[in-house]
Amino acid sequence: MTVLTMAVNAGFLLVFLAVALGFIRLVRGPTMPDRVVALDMMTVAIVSFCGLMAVRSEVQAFLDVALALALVGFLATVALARFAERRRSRGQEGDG
Amino acid sequence: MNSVILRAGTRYLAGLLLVFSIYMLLRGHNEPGGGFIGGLIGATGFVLFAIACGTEDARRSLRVEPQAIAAVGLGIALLAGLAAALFGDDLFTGQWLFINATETEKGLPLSTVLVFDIGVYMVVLGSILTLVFAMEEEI
Amino acid sequence: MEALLAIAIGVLVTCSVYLMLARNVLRFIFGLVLISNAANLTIFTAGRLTLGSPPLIPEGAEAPAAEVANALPQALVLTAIVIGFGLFAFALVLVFRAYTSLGTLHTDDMRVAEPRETDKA
Amino acid sequence: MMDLLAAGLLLVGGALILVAGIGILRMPDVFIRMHASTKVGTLGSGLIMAGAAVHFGAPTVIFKAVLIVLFLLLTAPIGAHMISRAALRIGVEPWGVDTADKDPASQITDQDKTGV
Amino acid sequence: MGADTGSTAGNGWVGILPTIASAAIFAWFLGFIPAVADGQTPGWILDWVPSLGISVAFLVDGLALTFALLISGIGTLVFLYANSYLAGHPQFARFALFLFSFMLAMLGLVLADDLIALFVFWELTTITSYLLIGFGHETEKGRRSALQALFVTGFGALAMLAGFILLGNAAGTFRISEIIPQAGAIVAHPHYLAILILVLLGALTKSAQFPFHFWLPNAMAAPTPVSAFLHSATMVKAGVYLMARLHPALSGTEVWIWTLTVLGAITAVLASLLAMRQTDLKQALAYTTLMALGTLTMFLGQDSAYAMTAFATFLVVHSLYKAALFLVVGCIDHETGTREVEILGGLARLMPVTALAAALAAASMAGLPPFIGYIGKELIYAGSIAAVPSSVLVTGAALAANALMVGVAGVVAIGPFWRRAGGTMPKTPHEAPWPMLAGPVILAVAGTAFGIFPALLQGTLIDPTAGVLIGDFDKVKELKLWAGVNLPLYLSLATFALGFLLYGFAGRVRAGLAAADRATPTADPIWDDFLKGLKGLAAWQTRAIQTGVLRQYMFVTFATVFVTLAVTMVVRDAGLALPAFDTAEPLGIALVALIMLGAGLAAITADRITAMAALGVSGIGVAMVFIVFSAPDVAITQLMVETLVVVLVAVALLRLPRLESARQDFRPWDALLAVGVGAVVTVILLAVVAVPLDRRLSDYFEATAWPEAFGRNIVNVILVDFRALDTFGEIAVVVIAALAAYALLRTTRADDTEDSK
Amino acid sequence: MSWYLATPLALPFLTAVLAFLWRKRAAGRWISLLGNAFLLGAAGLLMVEVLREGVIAGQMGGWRAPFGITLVADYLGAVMVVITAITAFATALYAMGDIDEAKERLGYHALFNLLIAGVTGAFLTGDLFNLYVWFEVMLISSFGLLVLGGSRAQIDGGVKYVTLNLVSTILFLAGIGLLYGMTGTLNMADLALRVPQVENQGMVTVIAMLFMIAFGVKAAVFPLFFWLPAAYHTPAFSVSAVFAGLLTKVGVYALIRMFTLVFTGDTGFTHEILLWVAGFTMVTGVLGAAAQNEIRKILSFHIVSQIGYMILGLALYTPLGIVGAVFYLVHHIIVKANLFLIGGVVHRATGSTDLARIGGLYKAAPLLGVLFLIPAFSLAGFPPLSGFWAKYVIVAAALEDQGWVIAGVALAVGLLTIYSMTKIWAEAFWKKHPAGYEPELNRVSAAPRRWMLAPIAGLATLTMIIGLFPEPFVVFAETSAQQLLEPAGYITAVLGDAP
Amino acid sequence: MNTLAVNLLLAVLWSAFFGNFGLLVLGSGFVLAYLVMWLLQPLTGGPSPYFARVFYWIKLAILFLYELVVSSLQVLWDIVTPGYNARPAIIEVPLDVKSDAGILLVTNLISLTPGTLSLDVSEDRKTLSIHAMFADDPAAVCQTIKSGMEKWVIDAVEGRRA
Ligand code: NA
Ligand code: NA
Repeated sequence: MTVLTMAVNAGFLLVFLAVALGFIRLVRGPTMPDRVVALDMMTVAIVSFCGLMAVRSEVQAFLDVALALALVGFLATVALARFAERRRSRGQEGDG
Repeated sequence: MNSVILRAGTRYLAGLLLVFSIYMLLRGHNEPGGGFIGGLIGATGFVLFAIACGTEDARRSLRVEPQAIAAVGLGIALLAGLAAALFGDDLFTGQWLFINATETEKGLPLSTVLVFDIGVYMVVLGSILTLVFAMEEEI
Repeated sequence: MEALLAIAIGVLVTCSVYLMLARNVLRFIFGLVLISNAANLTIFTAGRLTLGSPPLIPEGAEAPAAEVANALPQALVLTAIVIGFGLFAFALVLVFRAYTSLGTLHTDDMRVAEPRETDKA
Repeated sequence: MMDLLAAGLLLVGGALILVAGIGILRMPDVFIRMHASTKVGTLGSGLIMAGAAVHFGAPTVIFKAVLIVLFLLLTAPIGAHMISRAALRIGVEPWGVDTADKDPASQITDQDKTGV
Repeated sequence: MGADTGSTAGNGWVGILPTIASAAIFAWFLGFIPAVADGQTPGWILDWVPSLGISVAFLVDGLALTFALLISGIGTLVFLYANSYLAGHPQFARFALFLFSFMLAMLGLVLADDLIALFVFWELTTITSYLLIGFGHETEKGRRSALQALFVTGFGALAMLAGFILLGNAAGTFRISEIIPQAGAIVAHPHYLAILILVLLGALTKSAQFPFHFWLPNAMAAPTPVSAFLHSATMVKAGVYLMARLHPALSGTEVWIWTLTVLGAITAVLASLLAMRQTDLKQALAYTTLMALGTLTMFLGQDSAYAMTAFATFLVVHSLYKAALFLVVGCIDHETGTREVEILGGLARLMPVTALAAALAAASMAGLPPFIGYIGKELIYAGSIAAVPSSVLVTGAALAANALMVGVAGVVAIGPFWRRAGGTMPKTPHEAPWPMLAGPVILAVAGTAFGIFPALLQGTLIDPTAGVLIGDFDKVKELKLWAGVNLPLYLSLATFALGFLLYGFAGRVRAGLAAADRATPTADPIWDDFLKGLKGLAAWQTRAIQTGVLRQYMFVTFATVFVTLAVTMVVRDAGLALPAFDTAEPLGIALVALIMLGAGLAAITADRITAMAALGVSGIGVAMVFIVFSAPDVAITQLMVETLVVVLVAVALLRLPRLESARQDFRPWDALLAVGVGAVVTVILLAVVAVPLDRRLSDYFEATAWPEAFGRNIVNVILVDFRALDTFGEIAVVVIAALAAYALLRTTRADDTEDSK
Repeated sequence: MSWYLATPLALPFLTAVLAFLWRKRAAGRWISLLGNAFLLGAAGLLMVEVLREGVIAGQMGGWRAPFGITLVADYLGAVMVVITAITAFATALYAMGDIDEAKERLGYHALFNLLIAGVTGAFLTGDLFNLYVWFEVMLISSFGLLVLGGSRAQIDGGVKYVTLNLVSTILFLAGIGLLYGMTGTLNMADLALRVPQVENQGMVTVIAMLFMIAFGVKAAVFPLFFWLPAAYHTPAFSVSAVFAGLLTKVGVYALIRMFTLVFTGDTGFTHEILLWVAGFTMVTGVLGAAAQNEIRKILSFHIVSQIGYMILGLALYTPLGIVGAVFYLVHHIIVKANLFLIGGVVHRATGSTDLARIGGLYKAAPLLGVLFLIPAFSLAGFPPLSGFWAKYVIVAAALEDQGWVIAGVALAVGLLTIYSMTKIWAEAFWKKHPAGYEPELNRVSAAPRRWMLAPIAGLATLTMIIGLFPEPFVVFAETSAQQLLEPAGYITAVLGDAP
Repeated sequence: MNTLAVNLLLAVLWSAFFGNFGLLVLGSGFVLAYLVMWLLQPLTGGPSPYFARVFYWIKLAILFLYELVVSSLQVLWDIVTPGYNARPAIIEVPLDVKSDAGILLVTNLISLTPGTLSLDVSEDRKTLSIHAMFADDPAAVCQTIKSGMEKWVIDAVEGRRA
C-alpha cells in the first residue's frame, strides 16, 4: 500500500467521520438553521469525497461530479434558509 | 428575497451556471454530462435567479414562457428522431456530419444525436422552470 | 457488496412504506422520495457493482481498456431518476393544492370524491 | 515526490473537513458552527482538490480543481449568509453575545427556532 | 293511456305499415303449410360466426310454422287493434317499432335452428319486451315491472346460454337439427343434468312457471295490445316453445318427466286459483295464461302421442281465445275506463259485437262444445290419462285447472256484459271502433270454426307440430268433437259442473281466495327483498372495501404485495440466497449506514425540516453509492435532482401545516407491514444477485459506442442513441409533469362548491 | 417497415407539441382533431401491414434487438393501437363541444395527445423498460387531465389516484430491475427466451407476481382497484371517457403480454391466481356498481367488474380464453368510453349525473336514449351487440375448461350488470324529471351537440357492427390468441431467425 | 465591470472548459456568452467602463489567502481544544463599497476568512452586520475590516478613491 493510497483511505475515513458528526448535529438541531448548516456541510464533504474518489480510481470524471455539486449544492441551502426565514415572516407561528 | 448579498451573488452565479450547463450539455457525449445534467444545471441558474430576485424578473429575463421552451424542446427532440426518415433510417437513428474531417481526425461532429440532446436540455430546463416558477408564485 | 446494498434497500423500502402508509400525505411524499431511491438502487444493484471504473472510453481507444461498470443500468437509473422527479414534482404540487383546496393533509378527512354516508345530503 | 505532496494535501484536507465536522457538532451556537463549516470545510475541500490536481498533474484536472475551489469560494459564503440571516431573523440568540436590547424578534417562541 | 285517444284515425302510415307488414308475413308463412304438411322442412343457413360454429340457420317445421303463424297472425290483428287503441299517442312510433321488433325477434326465435341464434332472438325478445312492458315508464310500478321481467327472464336466459354452450359442446354442434339425432348420446352425456337444468331455467323463467311465475301478472302494466301479444301467443310461450323444441333431444328421463310435470301441474293449479281471485279482468286473464303455460309444460313432460297432440292443439287453442279475450278486455277498458269486475256490467247492450266476441272466445276457453277449446280439453284429458308415471297427478291438476278456467271464463265473458253494473264506470261506453273489434272477432270466429271443422287444423298445423315432437306424423291423434263416451268425456262433464259451481259462487270464492292469498307468501315481495338484499350487500361491500380512506387503500395494496410475494416465495419454493458480505467495500458499508440512517430518521421524525434534511442525507448517500460504484452521470443527476426536490419542498412547505408528532403517529401494524415489504424486497434482491449477470447488452454497448455511435461516454450514448426512445419518453414525462403541475396550480376553481360534476 | 410502427407513436407527440404552442387559440383544438384523424390513418396503415405480415417489428435507432429498443406489433398490439386511435379521435371530436377555453389554455389538448402517445407506446413497444416509460407518460398525462378543472372532488380523487398509481409504478420499476438482474436483458422477446433458462424458477415466479401486482393496480383488479372508483367520476367527461376506455386496458394488455410471452413457466400457479383475481374482480366491481347512484360512479365500478372478464380470459390460458380476453378488450374500450361520453351529454342536458336529480330524458332526448341503450345493453352482454360475443366467448372458454364456478360467476355478474344499466336507464331516461331539482332540461345547444353526439353515434355504430358481424373480429382474435399462445412468430420477428 | 470584458472572460472560460483555445471554440464561446449576458440583462445595472486592475486583484488574492490560513488556525484551535475560547460579538460595519461585485466580494471574503462571518447587508447597502468569533474589542475588528478587506476590494473592483 503506497503512501498515497493510505492518505486516500485516511481521507475517506476523515470525511466520513465529518459526515457522521454532521448527521448527529442534524438529528440534534436544535434550531432549524443548525440542521441546515449540517446539510450544507455535507455538500462540501461530498465535493471532497469526489476528489478522493478521483485519486483513488485514477478517473478524472469524478471531478465533474464535484464541479457540478460545488456550483449547485448551495441552492438547497439557500432554499431551506429562505424557508426558515419566510415561514416566520408569513406568520406561520409554531409551524415548521 | 431581499438579500443584497444573494442578489449580488446571483448576478454572477446565474450566468456561470448557464454557461456551465451548456458546457455540460455539449461534452456529454464523451464525458459525464449531457442534456439532462445540462438542463438541470441550467434550470438551477434561473431557479436561483427566481429565489433571489423574484419570479417576475426571472421570467422577464427568460423572455419566453418556460412551458414553451419545454414544448419546443420536446418538438426538437422529436424532430431529431424523425430526421432519420429523410435518410431512410428507423426512428431515432443518429445522422452524423463531421466538419473538417481528415484522415486521422473525425473533425467536429454535428449530429441529430446532439440536436436530440439539445431538445432534452430545453425540456429539462423549461419543465423545471415551469414548476418552480409556478410554485414560487403560489407563496 | 451487492448483498449489503440489498439490505440497505430493504431498510429504505421499510422506511418508505411506513411513511407512505401515514395519514398525512406529506409523509407519503417523503416516502415517495425514499422509495424512488430504493427502486433506483435496486436497478443499479441488480446490474451489479463495479468499483471506481466508470463506463467511459478513453481518448484514442476504440473501447474501454479495462473492465468498466455496467453502463445499461446506469442509463436506466438515470432515466428513472428523472421520471421519478417528474412524478414527485406533480405529487408535491397535488398535495399542496389538496391542502389549499381541501384544507387538510390528512387523508382520512379527504372525503369529497367519496363522501361518507353521513355526508350525503 | 509529487505523490507525497498529494498525499499530504489529501490528509490535511481530510483532517480539516473532520475539524469542520467536529466544529459543527461541538461549537455552542449556529453562528460559530458556521464559522467552522463554511471556511474550515471549504479550505479542506480546497486542499483535497489541490491534492488531486497535484496527483493527476494534467492541465484539465488542474483547471477543474481550480474551478471547483472557486465555485465553493463563491457559493459557500452565500449559503452561510442565508443561514445566518435566517437564524437572526427567527431570533436565534448568538451564544455569548448580549443581544437583549437589539434583538429584532425577542418575543419569538422556542418552537419557531427549532422549526418543529 | 290511450283511453281518450282511441279512434279509427290511427297514427297514419306509422300505424298502418306494421299491420300490413305483419299480414304479409302471415300470408307468406301460410304458403309453407303444404310443404310442411307434406313433411318437408324448408330452411336457410347463413354463416354468422363460423369460427365459433355459429350460424343463422332457419328451419320451418310444423312446430316452427305453427308458432310463426300464431305470431304473425295475432301480430297483424294486434297491430290493427293498437293503431286505434293508441291513436295519436305521442310515442306511438316508438311503440310500434318496439312491438314490431319484438314480433320479428319472436319469429326468429321459433325459426332458428341454431342454439346460439335462438338465444340471440330470445334475448331480443327480452329487450323489446322490457321496453314494451316499461311503456308506462313514468310510474314507479311500470319501471318495477319492466325490470322484474327483464331480470327474471334475463337470469334464466344466462343460465340457458350456459346450457346451450354445454349442449353444443356435448353434441359438437349448435344446430338443433343436428343435435336431435344425437338424443341418445346427449341424454347419456355427463353434462346432461347440467344442460337440462340450465336450459329449463331459461324456459321456465320465460314462460313464468312456478316458482318464477310472479313476474307475469306484473307485466300487465303494459298497454293491452302488448299484453295480448306477449302473454297470449308469443313471449311467454317462447319458454314452452324451447321445451318443445328440445323435447326430442332431452326428454324421456326421470328428471325431465318429473320436473316438467310437477312444475307444470303446480303452475296450472296455482295460476287458476289466482285467476279466480282477481277482480281486474286483465290480471285474471294473465293468470289464466299461466295456467295454460303450466298445462303445456306438464304435457311436455310426457312422451305419449296423446300428450303431444294435446300439447299442439292446446297451444293453438289457447293462443286464439286468449288473444281474443285480451283484446276484448282492452276494448272494455278503452271504452269504460275500468277493468274492475265489481264495477263493470250491462255492456252487452252497449257493445254487442264485443260481447259476441267475448262469448265465443270464453266458450272456447271454458271448453264448451263445439268450440275448439272443447277439443283441446278432451285431448288434455286423453293425454293426462296416458301420462306415465304420473297419470293421477296430471289428471287431477288438469281437472282442477280446467274447472277453474270455466269459472274464469264466466267472470270475463258473462259478468261485464250480462250482469248489472256494480258501480259507475268512469266513461260512457259505446262500441269500440272497428279496427279494435276486428281482432277479437276474427280470433273468436276462428276458434269456433276450428271447433266445428277440426280437420282444418289437423292436417295443417297439429299433425306437423305434434309430429315433430313424436317424431312421426302418423302417430298424431285425431281431433274430434265427438270421440264417444269415454273417460275424457266424464272428466269434461265433471269440469263443467265444477266450473259452473265456481262461477255461481265467484264472489265468495274470490273473497276466500283473496284471504288465502294474503295469508300465503308469494314471490313478488321476495323480489323486493331480493333487490333490497342486493342493494344491502352492495352497500355493505362498498363500505367494507371502497371506504374512501386512502390509508386503508394503501395498506391493502402493500399488504397484497407482501402477502403475495411472501406466499409465492414459500409455495413456489424460491431458492433463497444468504447474503455474501465477503466482497463488501468499506466505503460501501459507510454509505449504506448513511443511507439507512437518513431513511430511518426521515421515517420517525416529526419535524419537517429534519425530515427533509434526512431525506437529503439519504439521497446524498445514494449519490455517493453511485460515485463509488462508477456512475458519475447518475451521481450528478441524483444530486441535482435532490437539490431541486429540496427547493420545491421548501417552497411548498411554506403553505403547508406542520406534521403531527411521531409518537402520536406511531402505527405498529403499518410498521410491521413495512418491515415485511422491506424484507421481501431484500430477499428477492439477494437471490437475484446471487448468480452472475449476463452482461452481453452492455458488452455490445461498450464495443459499439465509439466505433458506431461516436461517443465515449457509454451511458450518454445509451441515453441519446441506443435507447433514445426511452429518453424521449422520459423527457415527455418531465414536460407533462410540468404542464400538469402548472395546470393544477393555475386551474380555476370554478366548481369548488359543487362536489361532483 | 419500422415507420408503420413509429408513426402512430410519433404523431400524437407532434400533435401535442403543436397543440400546446397554439393552445391559446382555436387552432389548438383543430390541430388536436386533425392530428387524431392522422393517427387514425396511421393506425389503419399499421393494421393493414400487420394483417399482411403477421407480426412486424422495427428497431428504433437502427440498433438490432435485443440491444436497441424494438417496436413490435402483433395482432393484439395492432388492434389496440387502432382502437386507441378510434377512441382518441372520438374523444377529440367530443372535446370540441365539451372542453372549455380555460382548460384548453392550460394545455388540455397537449395533455390529451400525450396520454394517447403513452398509450400507443405501451401497446407498441417490445422492450420492458420502454414499456415502463410509456406507462409513465400515460400516467402523468392522466394525472394532469384528471385534475384539470381543479374542483375539490377532482383534487380529492386525484390524491388517491396519484398515490396508489405511484406505488404501482415503483413496483413495476423494481420488477424491471430485478428481472434484468436475473436475465441481463430488457427486450420482451429476448426475455421470453432467457427467463426459462434462469435456474431459480421459484424466484422468477415471485418476480412474476410482482409484475402481476404492478399491472394489477393499473388494470384495477381486486384488491387493488380502489383508485379507480375514487377518481373516475371527477374529471371532465371527455377525460373520464378516454380514461375509462383506455387506461385500465393498458394494464390488462401488459398482463396479457407478460403472462403469455414471458411468465409462462408456472401457469399452474400464476394463472390460477389470476383466475381467483378475475372472479373477485368481477363480483366486487359489479356489487360496487349496484351500490352507486351516480352515473359515472356506476360506470366506474363496472370498469372494474369487466376487467375481471378480461383477466378471466387470460387466466384460462386456453385459445378460446385468450380470444375472449382480446375480444372483450376491444369491445369494452368502445362501449365504456361511449357510455362516459353519453354521461357527459346527460350532464349537459340535466345539469347532473346524480340519478336522484335527473330524469325525463326518454321523452326529451329520445335519440340519446337509443344511443345510450346500444352501449348499455352491449355492456350488459345482450345480443346481438359486441358485448354478447365478448361474454359468450369468455363463458364458453370457462365452460370448455370445466370452470363451472367461474363461468357461473361470469354469468351472474352479467345479470347484475343488466341491473345497473337498467337502473341508469330507468332513472335518467324513464323516470320523470324529479320535482325539487331545477328542471334543467336545457337542450344542449346545436354546435356542441353535434360535436358530442357524432362520436357517440360513431362508437355506437361500431358496437353494432361488431355485434352483427362478429366473424372477422373473432377470426382476428383467434389469430391473435394463436400468436400469443405460440409466441415463436413474435420472437422471430423481433430477434431475427437466430436469436 | 465592462460588459465586453465579462463577455470575453466568459468566452475564455468557455475555451478553458474544453481545454482548447482554437478560434472556433473561442468564437462559439463569445457568441454563447453574448447570448447568456443578453439573457441576463435585467440583472446588470448598466455599463461601467473599467479597465482591469490586475495589480490590485493580485494583491487581494494574496492577502486573502494569507488571512484565510492564519485565522483558520485560530478557529481550528478553538474547535479542537476543550472549552470555548471564542468571545463572539455581532458587529455593524458601515460599508463604503457600492457595487454589487464589491459587496459580494467583501462579504464573501469576510465569511471565508475564519473568525468573521457576514450575516447580512442592510437594505440600503450601507451597513454590514458580521458575527465575529474573537471580538474582545468589536471596534478593532470593525476597523480591521474597513482598512483591510474592504479597502483591498475597493481598490481592486471599484478603483481607489481619494
Ligand atoms: Na390507469
Ligand atoms: Na366495464
